[in-house]
Parts: sequence; C-alpha cells; structure tokens
Amino acid sequence: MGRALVTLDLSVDLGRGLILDNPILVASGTFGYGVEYGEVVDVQRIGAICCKGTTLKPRAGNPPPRVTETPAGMLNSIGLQNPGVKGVLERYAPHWAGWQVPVVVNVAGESVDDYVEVARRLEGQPGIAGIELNISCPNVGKGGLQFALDPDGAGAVTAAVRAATDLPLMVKLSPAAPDVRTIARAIADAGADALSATNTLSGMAIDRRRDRPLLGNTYGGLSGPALKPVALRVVYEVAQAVRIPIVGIGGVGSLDDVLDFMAAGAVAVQVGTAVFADPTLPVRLIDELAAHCRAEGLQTHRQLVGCALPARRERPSTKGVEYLP
Amino acid sequence: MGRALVTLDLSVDLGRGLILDNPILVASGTFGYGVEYGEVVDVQRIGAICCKGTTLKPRAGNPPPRVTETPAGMLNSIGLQNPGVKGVLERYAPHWAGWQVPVVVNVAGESVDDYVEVARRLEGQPGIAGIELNISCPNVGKGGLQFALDPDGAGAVTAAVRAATDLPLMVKLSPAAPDVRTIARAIADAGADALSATNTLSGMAIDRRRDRPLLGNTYGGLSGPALKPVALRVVYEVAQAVRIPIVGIGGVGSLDDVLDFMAAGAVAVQVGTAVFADPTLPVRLIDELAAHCRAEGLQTHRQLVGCALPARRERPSTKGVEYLP
Amino acid sequence: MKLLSGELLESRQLLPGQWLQRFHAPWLAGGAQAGQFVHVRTPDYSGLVLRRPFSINTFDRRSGEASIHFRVTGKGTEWLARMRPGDQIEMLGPLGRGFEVDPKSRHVLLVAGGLGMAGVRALADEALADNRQVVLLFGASTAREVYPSSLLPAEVEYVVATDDGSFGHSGRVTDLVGRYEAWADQCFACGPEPMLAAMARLAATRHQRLGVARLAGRGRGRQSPRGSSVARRRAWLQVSMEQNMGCAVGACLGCVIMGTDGPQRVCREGPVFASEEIEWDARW
Amino acid sequence: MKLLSGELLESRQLLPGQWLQRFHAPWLAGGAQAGQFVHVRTPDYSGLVLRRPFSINTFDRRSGEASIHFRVTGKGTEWLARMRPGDQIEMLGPLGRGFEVDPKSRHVLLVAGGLGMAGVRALADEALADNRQVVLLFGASTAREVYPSSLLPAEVEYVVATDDGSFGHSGRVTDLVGRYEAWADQCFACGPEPMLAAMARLAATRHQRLGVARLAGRGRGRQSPRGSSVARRRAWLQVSMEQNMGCAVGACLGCVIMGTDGPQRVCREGPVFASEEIEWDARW
Ligand SMILES: Cc1cc2nc3c(=O)[nH]c(=O)nc-3n(C[C@H](O)[C@H](O)[C@H](O)COP(=O)(O)OP(=O)(O)OC[C@H]3O[C@@H](n4cnc5c(N)ncnc54)[C@H](O)[C@@H]3O)c2cc1C
Ligand SMILES: Cc1cc2nc3c(=O)[nH]c(=O)nc-3n(C[C@H](O)[C@H](O)[C@H](O)COP(=O)(O)OP(=O)(O)OC[C@H]3O[C@@H](n4cnc5c(N)ncnc54)[C@H](O)[C@@H]3O)c2cc1C
Ligand SMILES: Cc1cc2nc3c(=O)[nH]c(=O)nc-3n(C[C@H](O)[C@H](O)[C@H](O)COP(=O)(O)O)c2cc1C
Ligand SMILES: Cc1cc2nc3c(=O)[nH]c(=O)nc-3n(C[C@H](O)[C@H](O)[C@H](O)COP(=O)(O)O)c2cc1C
Ligand code: FES
Ligand code: FES
Repeated sequence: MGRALVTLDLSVDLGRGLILDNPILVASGTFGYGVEYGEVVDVQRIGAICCKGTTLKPRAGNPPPRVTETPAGMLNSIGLQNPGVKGVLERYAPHWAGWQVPVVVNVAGESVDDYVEVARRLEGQPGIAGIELNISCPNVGKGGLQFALDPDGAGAVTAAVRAATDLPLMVKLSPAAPDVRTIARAIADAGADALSATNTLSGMAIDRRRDRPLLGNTYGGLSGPALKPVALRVVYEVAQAVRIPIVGIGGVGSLDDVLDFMAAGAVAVQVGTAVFADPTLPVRLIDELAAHCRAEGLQTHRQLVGCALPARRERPSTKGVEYLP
Repeated sequence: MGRALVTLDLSVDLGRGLILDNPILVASGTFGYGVEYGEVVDVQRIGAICCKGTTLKPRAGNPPPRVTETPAGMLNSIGLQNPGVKGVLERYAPHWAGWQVPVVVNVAGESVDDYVEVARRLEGQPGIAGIELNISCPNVGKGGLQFALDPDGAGAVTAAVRAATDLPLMVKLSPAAPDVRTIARAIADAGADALSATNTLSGMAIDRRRDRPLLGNTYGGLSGPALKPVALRVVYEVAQAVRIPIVGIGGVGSLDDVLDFMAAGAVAVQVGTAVFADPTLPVRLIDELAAHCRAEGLQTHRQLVGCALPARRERPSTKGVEYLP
Repeated sequence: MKLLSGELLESRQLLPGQWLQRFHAPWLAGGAQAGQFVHVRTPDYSGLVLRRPFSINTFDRRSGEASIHFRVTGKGTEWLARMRPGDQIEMLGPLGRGFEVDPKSRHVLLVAGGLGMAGVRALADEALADNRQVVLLFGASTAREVYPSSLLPAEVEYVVATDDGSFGHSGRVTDLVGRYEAWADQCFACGPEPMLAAMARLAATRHQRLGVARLAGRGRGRQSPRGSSVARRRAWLQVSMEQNMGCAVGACLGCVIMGTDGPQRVCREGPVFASEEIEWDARW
Repeated sequence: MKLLSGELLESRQLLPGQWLQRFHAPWLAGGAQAGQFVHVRTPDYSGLVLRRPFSINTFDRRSGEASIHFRVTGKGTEWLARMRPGDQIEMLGPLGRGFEVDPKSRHVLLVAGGLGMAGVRALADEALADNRQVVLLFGASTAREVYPSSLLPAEVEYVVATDDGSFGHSGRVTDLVGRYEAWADQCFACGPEPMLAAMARLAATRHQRLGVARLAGRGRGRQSPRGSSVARRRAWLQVSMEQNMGCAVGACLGCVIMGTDGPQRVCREGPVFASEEIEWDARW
C-alpha cells in the first residue's frame, strides 16, 4: 500500500515532449487564460490549461447574449473573441512561462493560412506548451467547422500546421462529422501528436418572448452533460481508428465521467462547462482519480484506458436478426 | 372571450388530406402501436400517433440492454424490433381503422426497395392515415442513416416512395446531417408532404463495470431534453429552406418547449421520451396550448408558427467583427 | 395499471444502503399481485428523465399500503432515499404479470439473491395466506447484507447463505436448492441474472435427478401456449427478470430479452417468466 | 472572490414572486462593496449546469450577514425560492466591480427599476453611513410591485413611479430624474436595459440642460483611463448592467457587451460601468 502511494503514475504523454503530470485538463474557452480563476483554484495542479481560441487578428466576438442554459447543458456563441495571437503572446505568455502547469494554445482560423501563421508565431515562444487546433468551432460564420467535417480539409490543415511548427500538436474534433473516424485518420496521418474530442454541437434556443433566437448570434455550441453520450461515442469510435493519444471532452463533471472516457479510449480528459458550477472540480478530480487508482491497485491510470473497447471483448452484432413471429 | 372559446382552431394540415385535430403528436417508438397506454391515456385525443418503425420483414431488434438514461436524456438501441408490415397490418390496423386518432406508420428500411415495398403494402389499407419515412435511424447496421445524411439519397428514397403511394408522406430528418437544409430541400422537391425533425443523435454509454459499452448494441440514439437545442436548430434552419409543414421533435416536455418549436417554424410537435415519465403529457399539452392561445387572443396556434424566424426581424451578423484592442 | 400518487408513510434504512419505504397507495395495494412492479417517477432531480422500476415488496389491501425495498445504486434511488414521510411519490402500477401459483401447490420454494428479496417477499405473504408451506432461501455476499428474519412472517422457513460464510451456509444460495427440490411443488426465484440462470439449469435437470416422469405435464403443456398463465403454473420454476426500462407498459421495446419464442418484454410478458420461456444463452 | 457556503437564515416572499433571503456568510459580507454580486449554485436540480448571478442586496460586516432579493423567473430561482432556513447555499463572491462613490459627493441619486432595487439597495446603506443624502427613485409596473418603504432606511427620500399610476407618479421612473439632476452629485442606476439607456441619454445631455461647464472634469478624465475607478467616480451616472453569465470571473467571455472601448465583461469590468463606457446602440 505504502509503495503504491509512492509509485502511482498519472502522467500523460501527449507526444513531442508534452508530458502532463496528470490527465485532467481544462477545456478551451472555459478557463480563459488561466489567470481568471487564480483566486479560487490551485491552477498549477491542473494537468494542462487549454486557453481560449486564438486567431491571427483580434476578434470582438458575437453580440450578446452569448450564453444560455439548456437541459443539462449550455449554449455558447462567444464567436472567438480574443486579442489575437500577438495580444495573447504579449499579455499572457510571460505569465505562463513562469508556471508549472503547461498551457496549450487553442488556435482557430478561417483559412489554412490563418492557422499556419498563428502556429508560426507561437513557435519557440516561452510559455507555450503546445497547440490545440480548433478546426471545429461552430460559432463563426466561415471557417473552422468546414475543416472538421471533411477528411481532406482536416488532413490539409493539420499537415500545413505540422510543417510550420515543432510544437506538440493536438487537433480537436467536431462531434458533427458524419464519420468521425475518417477525419481522425486523416489528422493522424497528417502528423498530429494527439486528438481531443469533442467540441460542441450546433444548437439554438428561443428568446423568452419567442420573437427571436435567444443568442445574439442565433446559433450556439451545445456543451455540458447533455453532450457526453455523443462525445463518448466519438472517443470510442476514434480510439479504434487511430493510435495517437485521445483527450476526451464533453460533459465531464465527476470521476465516473472521467472513468467512462478512459474506458472508451481517452488517456486524459478536459473539463469545460462543469468548471462554471464548480471551479475546484478539475483539481478534485485529480485527487479522486488517484484515490480510485490506488483503491484498484493500479500503477497508473493508463491501465484503465480503452477497457471498454471491443478488442478486449466479444463484439456484439450490430443489427437485429430477423425472426418469424 | 366566449366566441374565442368556440372558434379556436388547433388543426394542422400535414398535406394530402392528413388534417390533425391538434398539433400534439406522439413520436415513433415511444408510444408503441397506440394500444399499450390505453389504460392511462385518453389516446383518442392525441393529434396523431406515429407508430413504431415498421420494416418489410419482422425484426427481433438488438440485444439488451436497449435503453439507458443519460443527463437530461436517454439512449435507445431497439434496433427496429417490429413484426413487419404484414404483422402490423394484421394486428394493429384493424384497431386503428375504428379510431378517431390518425395513426401514421413510421417506415424504415435498408434499401429504397424496402421502403417502397412497405409503402405499397400500406397503401389503401384501412386505419393507415399516413407514412413517416424514417430515413434517419442510427440504430441499425446498414440502412436508414445513410439516406438522411446525403441529399441525393434522401431525395431518391422520397421520390421512390412518393411514386409508390398516395398516402400523406412525412419524412423524418436526422440531426446529424452536416447541412440539413440541402437534405430538406431534396426531400421537399421529391414530393414529400411534410417533414419531421428530428430523430436521435448517435451516442453511447459505458457499462458500470467499465469493461464494455452499456448497450448491447454499443451505440444508441440520444433523445430527450438534451437533444432539444439541436432539434430546435434543425427546425429553425429547415423552416427557412422549405415551404412544406414541419413537425418538431426532440425533448418536448412542456408547453414552453412546444412554443419554442413553433416559434422556430414547426406547425406541430411530437412528444417522445417525455411520455415515459409522464404518459398524460401529450393530452395535457393540447389543453395547455389551447389555454395559451386563448389567453393570447389567438384564433389558431398557427399564428405562433415561425415567429422567431429571421424574416420577421433584423438578422444579426453571424460573425464577430475584428477590432484593435 | 394506473397513474397514482403514493404518500410516503415511512422510510427507513433496512440494511447498509438499502431502504424500505411504505406508502399509502390504496389503488396499488388493492390491485397488486405478488411479482408485479411499480414505475416510480423522480421529478426535476438532476436531469433524470426515466422512471425507476421497483418490485412491489409488500401490499396490504385492507390498509391500502404497499412497500418497496431498494438499494441506492445511482441518482434515481438516491433521490428516492431522500424523500420524507408526507411526500407524495408519483407511481405507475401495478405493472407486468406476477407469479402464477398453482392452486394445488402445497410446498412453495422461494429463492432470493440480495435485492431479489423484494421480488419474492410479497409471494411469501400470499402463499401463507393461502395455507401453503413456504421455504425461503436467501443469498447475500456477507452477514451485514442479510435480510433480517424479523421482517419475515414467522411461518416462513428462512435459510441463508453468504458468499463469505459469515452467516448461514457458506457459498451460493443455489447450493441450497437441492435439499428442497423434491419437496417443492413450485419454485420462484428473483435475483441477479447469473443466479437465475443457475436456477434454470437446476430446474431443467431436476426431473432427471428426481426421476419424476414429466410426460403427463408435458402433454397438458402442449395445450396451453408457452407464456400463458396455465403453462407458467405448470412450470416448476418461475423467475423474475430485470431489464432497463423506458415505458414499463410494453410500448417502447426497451426492456426486451430473448425468449425461446422470440423477443419478450420484461415489463409486459414479465417480469415473471417460466424458466423455459427464457433463452438463457441468447445469441441475437 | 471566494467559494463559500452561506447558511440561509431567512427566506420570505417580499412581493408577489419576489423573495428576500438572508444568509450567514461572513466572508461575503466582510468583503462586499455595494454593486457587487454573487454567483449562486443550484446543485442537482433539474439538470441545471450554470450558477445564477444576484446582486448583493444588503450586507452587514458586523453580523456577517448578506442578503439577496430576487424574482422567480425560471428553474434556478424556483429552486432557490424552495430553500429553507438552515440550508447551505454554495456561493462564489463577491464578484465584479461595485459602485464608485466620489468621496466629495454629498447628494446621491439612486434610480431603480423593478428588481433593479437589489442592485442599488446596498448603496443606500453605504451612502447614508458616509453621511450623504440619498434620494431613491423607484419604478414598477403597478402598486403591488412597489418595494415597501419599510425596508428602506428612514433617511432615504423614496419616490415611486408606477406605469399604470396606481401608486406615486404615473409613468416612468426616468420621468422623475429631471427634478433631481441638478441636486445630485452622482447618480447610480439599476434596472432593465431600456431604462438604463434612457438614463444614459439623460446623463449625456444633462450638462447642456444645466449649463454646467464640464471642461474641468473632462480635462482630469483624460488622465485617468476610461473604466478606471477614478474615471468612474467622475462620471455623473453609473449603471449596473445585466447579461447572461457562464463563469462570472472573466474567463468565458459569455457576459460581454459592447463598450465604447471594445468588448467589456459585465462580470469583471462591471457589472457597474460609467454610462459613457457603454456603447448603447452597439452594432457588432
Ligand atoms: C421489474 C423490476 C423490478 C425491480 N425491483 C427492484 C427492487 O425491488 N429493489 C431494487 O433495489 N431494485 C429493483 N430493480 C432495479 C432498479 O430498478 C434499479 O436499481 C434502479 O432503477 C436504479 O436506478 P438508479 O437511478 O439508482 O441507478 P442508475 O444506475 O443511475 O440508473 C440509470 C438507469 O439505468 C436503469 N437501471 C439501473 N440498474 C437497473 C436494474 N438493475 N434494472 C433495471 N434498470 C436499471 C435505471 O432505471 C435508470 O434508467 C428492479 C428492476 C426491474 C426491471
Ligand atoms: C450581475 C447580475 C446581478 C443580478 N442581480 C439580480 C438580483 O439581484 N435579483 C434578481 O432577481 N435578478 C438578478 N439578476 C438576474 C438573475 O441572474 C436572473 O433572474 C436569474 O439568473 C434567472 O435564473 P432562472 O433560472 O430563474 O431563469 P431562467 O430564465 O430559467 O435562466 C436561464 C439562464 O439564463 C440566465 N438568465 C436569465 N435571466 C437573466 C438575467 N436577467 N440576467 C442574467 N442571466 C439571466 C440564467 O442565469 C440561466 O443561465 C442579476 C443578473 C446579473 C447578471
Ligand atoms: C463558453 C465556452 C467557450 C468555448 N470556447 C472554445 C474555444 O475558444 N475553442 C475551442 O476549441 N472550444 C471552445 N469551447 C468548447 C470547449 O472547449 C469544450 O470542447 C466543450 O465545451 C465541451 O466540453 P464540456 O461539455 O466539458 O464543456 C468553448 C466552450 C464554452 C462553454
Ligand atoms: C425507445 C425509442 C424508440 C424509438 N424508435 C423510433 C423508431 O422506430 N422510428 C423513428 O423514426 N424514431 C424512433 N425514435 C425516435 C423518436 O421518435 C424521436 O424522434 C426522438 O426520441 C426524439 O424525440 P424525444 O426527445 O421527444 O424523445 C425512438 C425513440 C425512442 C426513445
Ligand atoms: S419498458 Fe417499454 S416495452 Fe418494456
Ligand atoms: S461570465 Fe464568464 S466572462 Fe463574464
């Protein structure tokens, strides 16, 4: 027992030298730049912070309202408000350079060139631990999402960014892809180090007076527990299609959710929406996961990864047989 | 007031003579064949019943477990268990023929020929008020879903069934289509009388022991309140793309939900998952909708349809402007 | 079957994590049969959308009271365990088909594993009321999980097995069946599926072991279709099955398991089945 | 800013559908400034995932008590209204920037529309404690929605307008501002956005109507950047804005509105802003 306590290894290798102390990350857009929650959260303990989506030029984002609640979830249409890559490097990277927690910059764009240029500017900058390519943001008119729904587009943007940077590169999938496995394969083949899955699903809400959509931008991305079954399905499908590490995202709000994503094939998870209700959740999940692993006598949480995948069990038939009544 | 009470018109014309007394339907697969809830629900008051998906040959469906709960929703993988069109006509149509409530037969298949053959057999049978074409069922290996994600496939199956039957024809959309408007247009152009939106989203859950997926069939369809923001978005998009009536489906559980779908462009709604918790809900919603319309001084609920659509208001910009900070 | 609201009269922790709740629900108590279940609503809690099925543990037509006995295993049961006397709980029931006791059966063997006790508990009352002799075999993992005999009628012969041997027989409850299989005219079992499958294997080979000629029974069986009340009554073993449920009234096909005659709805054709009706090693 | 748990001491329906809840929350009461807010958690109810923001209606550093005053408008407030004394409520606060009162201001005008009362209520206490004169203009739709004067310190001059004229002035609360705009050194408003926009128009033209030379003020303003405490203190009108929120700490950009200097987070740069900071007819 004493020995197990000492040797428990929760580290995660996301490729190209990006090794996290533990598998609990915070999701892009829900934890700002890591500085905002500092008063209430022990930020340095988190596995990694994915910062708000960063574009080449500053963006003012979408008109309000930008968020609303839905059953067991929420919609957001921030519209990628951010100070641009230059602003991010000036304002936040100096802080990050002194931090223990790695910060992964979430990168968004409307063209392959946009993505490449942002990646190039991040390359070699102190404080930048890696890149998460957001090819799946449903909240901007052009751009993002088209790359996420088409294997060729996804492969092309990944390859271009890969060529432009040696930073660890994680690509974030959309749950809306008709066959997410082909997208994931294209991304892996193009040289991504890891995948994160998933971003939000496009949804909407109606204003209380029912004379207009509630969100200023009409559509918003659905996140939170409501999304979890879909995100879990994506992780499970992708885990059977690629060999690079997968970070699960979507409605993580408890240790059970973490374990579900791991069983489906994720080596780590990101916590997003749940941070709003419970900012200390990510740090608590690290402790709960460690306690769980110890109770189960594991050396590392990685022993849990993929336990529910079909390789380990008999595969059920996928369609009902016909019978004569 | 007295006059309003007399003249309130909740009827819905779904085309080709399928006129419903009121816009509250029950969704396929959640209300069986209309006979199961008879002891607790005043079934004849419902706007219409969409019966369980019917295939050419009988099907045994998927292995258990077939349902589980998820946050504000559920997954099902029934796998289209049904006695086949012959069985449905023998066992249930004779009852339906004597009913006041119209029964719409939900039709599923794996090929265009399957759909056409089922439609042909339903044609002219007493008790069959119309057809709902389920081209979007995510729970069968082959079949269904491929038609729902591709405009050509959706158009082809609709046109073929249209040619085979004069029955009122409603086609049910999948929320998973990358651009659901092109699908909807193809279906409308192919001669469908109405659209219903939406079916479920593919999701999954992990077994409690985390050594396998929870559902016997691995994947299941996500329904219930969790789905509502996505379904509402689909209705809102489709309402701007076609002129045929739309029936909204997805997480309807209260009058507010009904009004939201109507504001987004649905002339009627189907109640599915919510029936399980509250079987009398559909009938109560009819009364609540009537009361609402009277309180608002409306002659018909149809005055509420599409109130939130952009035609009636200024369209917001869809993407954030850039600014210099 | 009716939608009704039951007033919680008493809620107590019977065993660690296990609750016994008594309701005033005259319609339910009045119409229930041993082996039937209720579908309980958990409104506005944590985004739950499905009702939860529970066996009708006991019922008393005169007082209009019925009880359920459940283990807290997730959010639905957690919610239920928080309810307090005076709270109204929405229920749909009684549902499904109960146990079929042959009027001629004098010796009734009940076999329960863990929470399966709740499935057969009412049958003990019913059988005693009909002047039958009742043996109840109960299996639990360990002593602290053993259902207290004080909650059973004194007339019941109660035999306990624990996996770890900390109470009663050391081993599986099914180990105990052999002692009573000759004695019992009928047997009724409720518990985890592996236990029921083991019971079914025992039942299938019982006539060989006992050398009982079953030809007569079989001849009669042919006249009553499998799954009919008559056929069930003639089966030596009836089992109460569990499966995840949507509607609980037969509409959604969510609770279907494979039967020897094709798919069966646990909520409608069951939850009680004759063991021969179940395809124990179903291949779909 | 801290995650804390407040014990509900008292919950009462103040006006139809409006609740006043008093909490024991020393950290909150100790650190709060008038105009700040708390983010209240609604756990495990009906699938709610977001906290709910409420103005800190009153606070008392000595007793460690703070209160909120809210209207039931949806599931979150419905849940909160069901809480009972003794219940622990999870809060995050105090959040945002409060009202900036110029130490030299002698006459303070508060303007509240409906629930906007909760936004300025604490400022009345604070201003009186600092020996300022306080006039509070309050607007409601009708008499039964009027905030009871008994809940205000006696020293406050309380003037009411109702839309239907059933109490006080007949018309909008903003109609009353003209009488006090010369008297007031500073004005603080909270209420529906159209009311605040009307207030902003009044404030923008005030110096014209009053013939007050504002050059001096402007000159000094240039040295303190827009949005700074100093600049806000010098603005005649401060408004407390509302917007849907995710995090309430500045991380998610969910609550952003358009300011004259670009996007502003209501939760961080606000909820209180000088009226000049807001782009009232924002085009995104
Ligand atoms: C006919 C029948 C009778 C039952 N009688 C009893 C009883 O008397 N006492 C008792 O403790 N339990 C009984 N069960 C099991 C009981 O229904 C589940 O323990 C309960 O639904 C768990 O709900 P939860 O929210 O706590 O668990 P969760 O695991 O959070 O539930 C998630 C979902 O799975 C379903 N589920 C989980 N476990 C089961 C299960 N074993 N069977 C069916 N559905 C399940 C739930 O209903 C819910 O929809 C019975 C089940 C059936 C089908
Ligand atoms: C800084 C600030 C201070 C506030 N102070 C008060 C107060 O003192 N008293 C009071 O009654 N109300 C106040 N509000 C409004 C209050 O937050 C909402 O009435 C409340 O969130 C509604 O929650 P609900 O679940 O009942 O309504 P629902 O409409 O069901 O809520 C749905 C979602 O929309 C959000 N929402 C709905 N209305 C508003 C609103 N007006 N502002 C922000 N978010 C909203 C909710 O937080 C939730 O996320 C304040 C809002 C802000 C931003
Ligand atoms: C307010 C908000 C802002 C978000 N912004 C971004 C973003 O800028 N880039 C991105 O890739 N994902 C963004 N996301 C998506 C999250 O990172 C995450 O993928 C999604 O919310 C699902 O996880 P959750 O259910 O845990 O929230 C945002 C989500 C929310 C709620
Ligand atoms: C148990 C179950 C079975 C279903 N079976 C069918 C089906 O056979 N055919 C079909 O078109 N849709 C089927 N559906 C989908 C519903 O008709 C409906 O589109 C979906 O559940 C969304 O609505 P809801 O959120 O109100 O449940 C089924 C849904 C459930 C929950
Ligand atoms: S639970 Fe719906 S058919 Fe049994
Ligand atoms: S609510 Fe998240 S930034 Fe203001």
